[in-house]
Amino acid sequence: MATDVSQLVDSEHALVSRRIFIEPEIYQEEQKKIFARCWLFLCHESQVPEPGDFYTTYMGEDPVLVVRDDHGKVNAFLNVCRHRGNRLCRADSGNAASFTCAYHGWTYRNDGTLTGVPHLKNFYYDQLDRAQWGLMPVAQLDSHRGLIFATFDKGAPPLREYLGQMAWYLDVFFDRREGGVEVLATHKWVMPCNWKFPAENFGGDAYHVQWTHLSAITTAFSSGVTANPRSQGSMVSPGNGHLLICVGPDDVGDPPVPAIQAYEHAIRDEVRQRLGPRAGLISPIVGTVFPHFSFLRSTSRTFRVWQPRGPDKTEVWSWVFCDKAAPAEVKEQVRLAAVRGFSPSGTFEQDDMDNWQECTTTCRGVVSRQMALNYQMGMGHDRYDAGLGAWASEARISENNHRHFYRRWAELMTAGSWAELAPSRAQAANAQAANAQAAND
Amino acid sequence: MATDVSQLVDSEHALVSRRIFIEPEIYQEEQKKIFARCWLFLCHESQVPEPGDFYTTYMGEDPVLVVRDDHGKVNAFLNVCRHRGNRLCRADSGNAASFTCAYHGWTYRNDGTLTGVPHLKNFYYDQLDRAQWGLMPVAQLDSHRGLIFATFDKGAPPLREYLGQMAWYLDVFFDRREGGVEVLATHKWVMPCNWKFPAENFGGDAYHVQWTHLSAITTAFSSGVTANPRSQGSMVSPGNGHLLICVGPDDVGDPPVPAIQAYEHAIRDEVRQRLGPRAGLISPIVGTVFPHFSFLRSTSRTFRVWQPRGPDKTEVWSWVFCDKAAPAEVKEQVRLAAVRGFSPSGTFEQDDMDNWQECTTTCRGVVSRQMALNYQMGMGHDRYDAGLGAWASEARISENNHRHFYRRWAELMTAGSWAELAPSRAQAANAQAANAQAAND
Amino acid sequence: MATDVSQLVDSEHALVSRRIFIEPEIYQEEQKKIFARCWLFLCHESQVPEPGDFYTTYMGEDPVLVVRDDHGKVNAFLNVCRHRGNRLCRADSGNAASFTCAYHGWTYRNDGTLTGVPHLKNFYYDQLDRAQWGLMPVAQLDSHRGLIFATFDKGAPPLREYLGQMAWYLDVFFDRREGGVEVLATHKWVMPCNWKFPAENFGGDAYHVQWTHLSAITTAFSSGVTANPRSQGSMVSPGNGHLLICVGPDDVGDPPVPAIQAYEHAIRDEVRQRLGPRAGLISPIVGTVFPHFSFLRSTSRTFRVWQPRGPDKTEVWSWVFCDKAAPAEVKEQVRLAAVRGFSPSGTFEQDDMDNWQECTTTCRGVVSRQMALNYQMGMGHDRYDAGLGAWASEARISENNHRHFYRRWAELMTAGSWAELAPSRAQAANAQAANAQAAND
Amino acid sequence: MTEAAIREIEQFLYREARLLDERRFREWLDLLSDDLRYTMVTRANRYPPSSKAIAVLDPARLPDDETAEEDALAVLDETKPTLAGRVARLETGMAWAEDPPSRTRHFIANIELSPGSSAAEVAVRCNFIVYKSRSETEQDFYVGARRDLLRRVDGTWKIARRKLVLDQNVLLAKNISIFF
Amino acid sequence: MTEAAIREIEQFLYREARLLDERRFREWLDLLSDDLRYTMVTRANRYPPSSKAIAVLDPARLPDDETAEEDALAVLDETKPTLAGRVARLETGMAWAEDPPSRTRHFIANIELSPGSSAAEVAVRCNFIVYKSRSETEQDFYVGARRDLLRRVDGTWKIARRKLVLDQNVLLAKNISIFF
Amino acid sequence: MTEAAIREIEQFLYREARLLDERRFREWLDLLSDDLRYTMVTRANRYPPSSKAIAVLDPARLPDDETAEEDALAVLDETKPTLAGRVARLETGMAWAEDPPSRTRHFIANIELSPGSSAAEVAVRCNFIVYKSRSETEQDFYVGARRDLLRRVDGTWKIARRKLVLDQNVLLAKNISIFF
Ligand code: FES
Ligand code: FES
Ligand code: FES
Ligand SMILES: [Fe+3]
Ligand SMILES: [Fe+3]
Ligand SMILES: [Fe+3]
Repeated sequence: MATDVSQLVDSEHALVSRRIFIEPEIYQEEQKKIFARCWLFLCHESQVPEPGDFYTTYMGEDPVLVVRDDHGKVNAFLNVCRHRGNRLCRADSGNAASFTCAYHGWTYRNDGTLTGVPHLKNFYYDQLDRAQWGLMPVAQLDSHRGLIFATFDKGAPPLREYLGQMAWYLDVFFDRREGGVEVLATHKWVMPCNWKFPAENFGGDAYHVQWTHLSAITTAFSSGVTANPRSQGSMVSPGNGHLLICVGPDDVGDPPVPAIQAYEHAIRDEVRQRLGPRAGLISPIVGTVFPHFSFLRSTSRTFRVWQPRGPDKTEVWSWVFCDKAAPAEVKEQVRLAAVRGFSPSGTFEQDDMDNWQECTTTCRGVVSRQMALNYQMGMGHDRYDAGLGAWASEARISENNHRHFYRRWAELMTAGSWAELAPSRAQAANAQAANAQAAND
Repeated sequence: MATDVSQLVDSEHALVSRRIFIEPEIYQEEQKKIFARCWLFLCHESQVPEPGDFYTTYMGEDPVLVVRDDHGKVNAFLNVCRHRGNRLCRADSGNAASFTCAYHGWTYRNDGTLTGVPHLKNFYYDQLDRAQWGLMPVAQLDSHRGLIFATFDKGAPPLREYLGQMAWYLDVFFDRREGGVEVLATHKWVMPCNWKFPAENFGGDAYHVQWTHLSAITTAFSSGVTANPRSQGSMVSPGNGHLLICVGPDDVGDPPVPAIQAYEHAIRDEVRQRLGPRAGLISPIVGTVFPHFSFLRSTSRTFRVWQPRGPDKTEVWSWVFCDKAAPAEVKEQVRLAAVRGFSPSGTFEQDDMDNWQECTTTCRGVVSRQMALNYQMGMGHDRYDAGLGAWASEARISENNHRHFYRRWAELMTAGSWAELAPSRAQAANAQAANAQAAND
Repeated sequence: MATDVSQLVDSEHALVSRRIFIEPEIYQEEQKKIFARCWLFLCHESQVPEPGDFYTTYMGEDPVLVVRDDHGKVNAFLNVCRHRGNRLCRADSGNAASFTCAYHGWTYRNDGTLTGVPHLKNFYYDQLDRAQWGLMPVAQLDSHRGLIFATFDKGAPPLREYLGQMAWYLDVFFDRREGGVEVLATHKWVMPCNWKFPAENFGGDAYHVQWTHLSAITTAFSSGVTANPRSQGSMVSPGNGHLLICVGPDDVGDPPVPAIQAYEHAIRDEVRQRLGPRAGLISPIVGTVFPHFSFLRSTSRTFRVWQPRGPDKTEVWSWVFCDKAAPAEVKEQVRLAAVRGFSPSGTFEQDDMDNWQECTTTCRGVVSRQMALNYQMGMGHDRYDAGLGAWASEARISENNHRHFYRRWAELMTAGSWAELAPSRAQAANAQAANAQAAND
Repeated sequence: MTEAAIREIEQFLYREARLLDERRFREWLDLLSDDLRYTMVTRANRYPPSSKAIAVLDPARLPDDETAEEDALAVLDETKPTLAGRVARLETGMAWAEDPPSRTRHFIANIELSPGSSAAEVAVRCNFIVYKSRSETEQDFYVGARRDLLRRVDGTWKIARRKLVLDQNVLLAKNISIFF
Repeated sequence: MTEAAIREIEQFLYREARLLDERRFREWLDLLSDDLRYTMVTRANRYPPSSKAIAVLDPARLPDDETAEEDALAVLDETKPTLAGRVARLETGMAWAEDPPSRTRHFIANIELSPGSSAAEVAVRCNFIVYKSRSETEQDFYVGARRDLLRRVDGTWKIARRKLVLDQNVLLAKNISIFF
Repeated sequence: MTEAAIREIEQFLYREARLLDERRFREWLDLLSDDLRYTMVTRANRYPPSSKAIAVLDPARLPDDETAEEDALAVLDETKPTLAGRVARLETGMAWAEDPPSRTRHFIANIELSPGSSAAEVAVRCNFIVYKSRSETEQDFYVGARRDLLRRVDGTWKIARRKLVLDQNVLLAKNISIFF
């Protein structure tokens, strides 16, 4: 690619070129440098609980088959037959001992092994080494609190290292009660926008709530916690591009549904206990694991992947989740709050989508495209907070998370490999230590 | 861009490469070298007559908001919020004191000033200089006879210089009576063709009328003046790529509607008087201001912009106009003549669109694309006419205007800036003087 | 093009990069190096039997008009007006003495001569040399057994040399009885796949029949000869990228319709006699003339062109054919067998299309795209067979034809001209002689 | 309105639609009353008065409603004679946008009747989808609502007023070369 | 035809359409008469005789009309047994173009009746839109007209002839794996 | 059901559709019964039990049928109060996805009636196409089937249950900001 990506993100002035939201060459480069490299969310373990259970999804634009084998191990493979590249499995989910390709009938066991090749003996003369032609597995697969992630890059750091301090913040959403969470519903739809707009929005845009969503707040679809001037909180970046919007530990961001609020009240102490002292400092309510896995706890409870489909097209794959230990009535209310708040018909979500679309389409103009976007809110007013294990804004609303996101994006887009990134991660660690030191002083 | 544009227009042989009508790289280059540089038509003053009146349109693919401020001054801005690039105003037109962005609520006054930034104090720490983040204005804006034009290029010559001799020709359409014209109706639609085909057609293609439009002429939808072998006229190029189809001063090109023809007869002397002696030499009936603003007086009365939307897609934004001083009945007949003649349902226009589409789609073939188009009609048979202030064809039908159009196109596509173009404009002036001299001899 | 095509086809290991099925740059290069160069099928002589008969089709993405002139000679031209590039003829077929362009009325005789230019005298000053501006003919046109082919490349070898040993194999389909064949029906539709998947499939993929089409075979829509373990045959490559699937001379691959099978039985000896001794060795049932003309004799009788329309889009233009000498009842049954087996609704064809689509779309992923496709079946188990005049697989099912196809594809994509290809053709001839020698030893 | 009336009008409108799809334009013209007005309008994007996207400066500048500006958005505004002229044009063999002809299919749905201003008249609302296919691969859907005024003349229905609302702002089809 | 007849046929056709959308193909086959012929044709682009785009050389070479060449453009030409074969194929679990199955929705509109050749028969015209959705994001609209001959047999209607005209030249869907 | 019943229901549904297209949302709310449940589901891609594409490992893991998982695929699951809340939200002037408003057109087709569980109720099936146009060039088609339960209350019909099946897997529209 001729484009010099390093010029597109001006961290010093918190300006980002609009070219990265529209130009096809940059999008293609993102596929290689971001999506073929980072740990990407696949699905939740509750979606493939039993041997043989499978779930099909995407990593970037690559189709992926997640399947639990006969021995209970979850694997993920390119959902592509090794012979002539046909899509192997065409169902959203199901249960299978094996998958047979519709074209020539090659059969793969649910652990990826190529078990059946018609006429292997008489037409292949037994010269095809089946061991070499099993399904192509992802390079690494791991899970955290039931969230299954994978990466195509053998050189990527382990998942725990990739998540770093983000791990605890995920626990707040996905492991606050024994048993973790389960998936209640699935929503998939197409948005005509660049994937980074929703990713940055969920990661740090508490600012838009007071205006974009004012109609939903005033008509009681949400408690609108971040729009409440009395609320506390901070924009929190635990590193590696991961982001969180947090409110104060005593702010209430739950959906305005009596059954849910009663439930939250009832489990409050148990949860605080389980999450440890940090839960007394901060309450994360929305966030993004870099690059495109976002999750939400206030108003509605969903996690989602912003599947990239071109510079100006994104598929949302969104799942509603709830504590497994919650009573059935609470689960139903959580499902309904999501359908009504954050889904294609969501009274919150629909207005977001309109904005993200227009942020994207206006980039088509060659003059508009030269206009840098402004990410300056709260510059110089964030610091590393050892208690939070993260950089955090002084104010409860800021764009410091956005700045972390695009800095990380630029690092990945310019680095030739994870090894090249390592020094910058080391630097980050040093900076972190230095800041931590300062914070302790 | 690797493409050497200078090879694509062969002025000597009047051949033009078909690549310029289909290749995406050339289209993108046009956006920068033509549309981000030239004076482009925005709207007519009668469309924003009062303070607060606004009109949204495009310059190339850039969305633009034209708005008259509280003090009555018309300004034009990128219709893009400076914060995260959201489209600011989503209505076609209306009246506003201020515009508030739907995303985070930044508010801009109708003079472009950023007046409202929620939480400027507590979250921006008053460190955002609002004066730096007002709406991005066009580089220059000016109007001629109520026609509002703008350019994104500070280096562009002033509008009057850009129009040059074209100014008088515009007067014939838009200022022939006291009060000028007003807009009666608006038509917008999508054509699957390259924008240059309609631009060249309105600028100089009198030749197609006798065949493309024969069906409409024989069924009395038009007087078909240019198809009338007894008519006079000339293809006229006043310079800078501007073009006009003209008939003789006594040829009648008005719509075949009694009320209109009676009106024209009644105002004839008044108009001649106002337009001066040149009106006794020539009668312009259709034309194009380079690059993509066209207007029409015969058969129907419309002016329009060929909004580029990709190499093979154009949006027509067409407006019906009439002398402001005309009686209501005439205005209504003028409106009807346009709906019936030049609109998406126009008995003339629909056949044009079919041809331009097929001129474009056949460029997809790699062999067809190598075939140069023929613009040779009347080569060597045009000259500079001092009385007309323009190059003019000897015959009433010729392709000399097309040749001026593509020569100008090639100049702009190869020049690095307006300053670089200056010499060639100077040369043109010299040539003009020389020709004028010759014409006077 | 920056892409080094020579790296994409690894003949030694029979691996093909998936990039050639999805990347736009490679597709554009194919248009120039394959489609603007090779002999391409236009139509069958029975489709333009009389003077004036015309048929419109495409060579690659170039629109082409095939027309028999007043003297009975078939010509082919770009279906593009030489003036401004309008599509000249917009009907699928018909009969015409001349064609008039809808834009300005230039008229071309059915031999391509530009006969009418309105106002040639008064506006062109008789300076347009009509002889230079007739329709642009193809570089070469020739026919074999009623099949009309053309090439845009003057440097291409003559059709007979291009077909080489393929000529006899075409005879088996199109000239097995006196009078040859005639076209009974036409089917056109859009497939969301790369054109090479159907081309390779018809050329050599006997392997898929036993699985892709098992549903149609078990429900009696076909005799499924290639899926029959008792059948004989071989994958046969007569050179230059042409390919055939053949069964044994006594295998029956006809549609399972009594009237057709009775007819086949009745003409069997006559056909053997006419086709000569090779018909006693082998029975070709499906094939592809490089690059994209395929034909089928078993199950249904159709020939078709895989019209390229982008890397992931192909139009199928398919025609049903039958021996001209066959009785009407047989013709009707042949037509019905094609509608029911190989057409957009074909019980065979619909499953193929689904597979080719998914083979193509999975290439979108940047990781999947790096995965080479496997064409290794029967490597080292094919040889030149002098009796067949072709390379042939030992086994009745193999992927040796695919390997020949992509080797040829790579040769053409890397060669600068046909002259550059000549040595490789010479080498092929030498190899052929050597192999023939070996075969005779 | 009675069942029978709805059914009668419905069948009249279906037959009318079929005449158009079968390109029997002269027979179609016979169904139009001599004083017909036949219009089609597109639709504007305007902020409603309630919108907080803008602060209105001069409320007097707000249009009363969308229909107040209908003439300014009409893409068809015809009489029986001008429609007859369009049919005549199609018959010349030189109406290139329809040569070869396009293929249309008219869908008339959600038919509702209300009384007209006289006993001989009936007002009919319906929704329409008109599919147009042309050349090799072009297709368009024209979608909207229609209000007709039908009048009984000499025992048969005639169309006295037809107003079509096309539910688009920028018309997505390249032209309107057909009838509705 | 009477009101009641139209309503009866309409309800029959709606139910039939629903059987297809619910993939109750065996029940659908029961609605077909044993002598059914069931065809679908696409449409050619031809210059009409009036066209000035060409000068015809040999008028004898002009097709009488588009329908004269129907067989040459048929994309479906079925009998009850071949339709039953298609259903059987779908039931094998190996009809890949329908595995997982597509989602269809049949719209039957503009129904008009005319008498058949016997008292037991009725000819029915309608227009159709069939929407097909498949896999994650594929969708197609099949649009056209249909002429049915219905026959009353033992007190129930059977479909004796169905002729579908699909208003496209190049079929824009990748296949026809469904019923109409 | 009788002719008259079908016609009555049909006209009720057409009028209801028109209220939506005319954005008369408050009048529309009046047509809903207080105990309304109103849902829309999308559709899953699943291998049927007959499929040979996979060998099932654990048959107990097969869903009974697609509808068994309806809640998990609902994109609308409303009551009268939540619908009223949505209408109130649209009235705030800050519902950006509908400001300026979109243009809708509802097509109600293939209406079939069956008795409800009481004499005052009737179950109604229909197919729908809802066309949505917005801003300059956006358009979407929402296509599917609908099952309503209508109840006669004080001489007028009220909608007591509405279940919409949208025939898509990945919803191709960017949102559902309208009513069905
Ligand atoms: S492509 Fe899968 S078996 Fe051949
Ligand atoms: S994008 Fe306009 S206020 Fe943020
Ligand atoms: S383009 Fe054909 S005559 Fe001008
Ligand atoms: Fe939001
Ligand atoms: Fe014209
Ligand atoms: Fe096949």
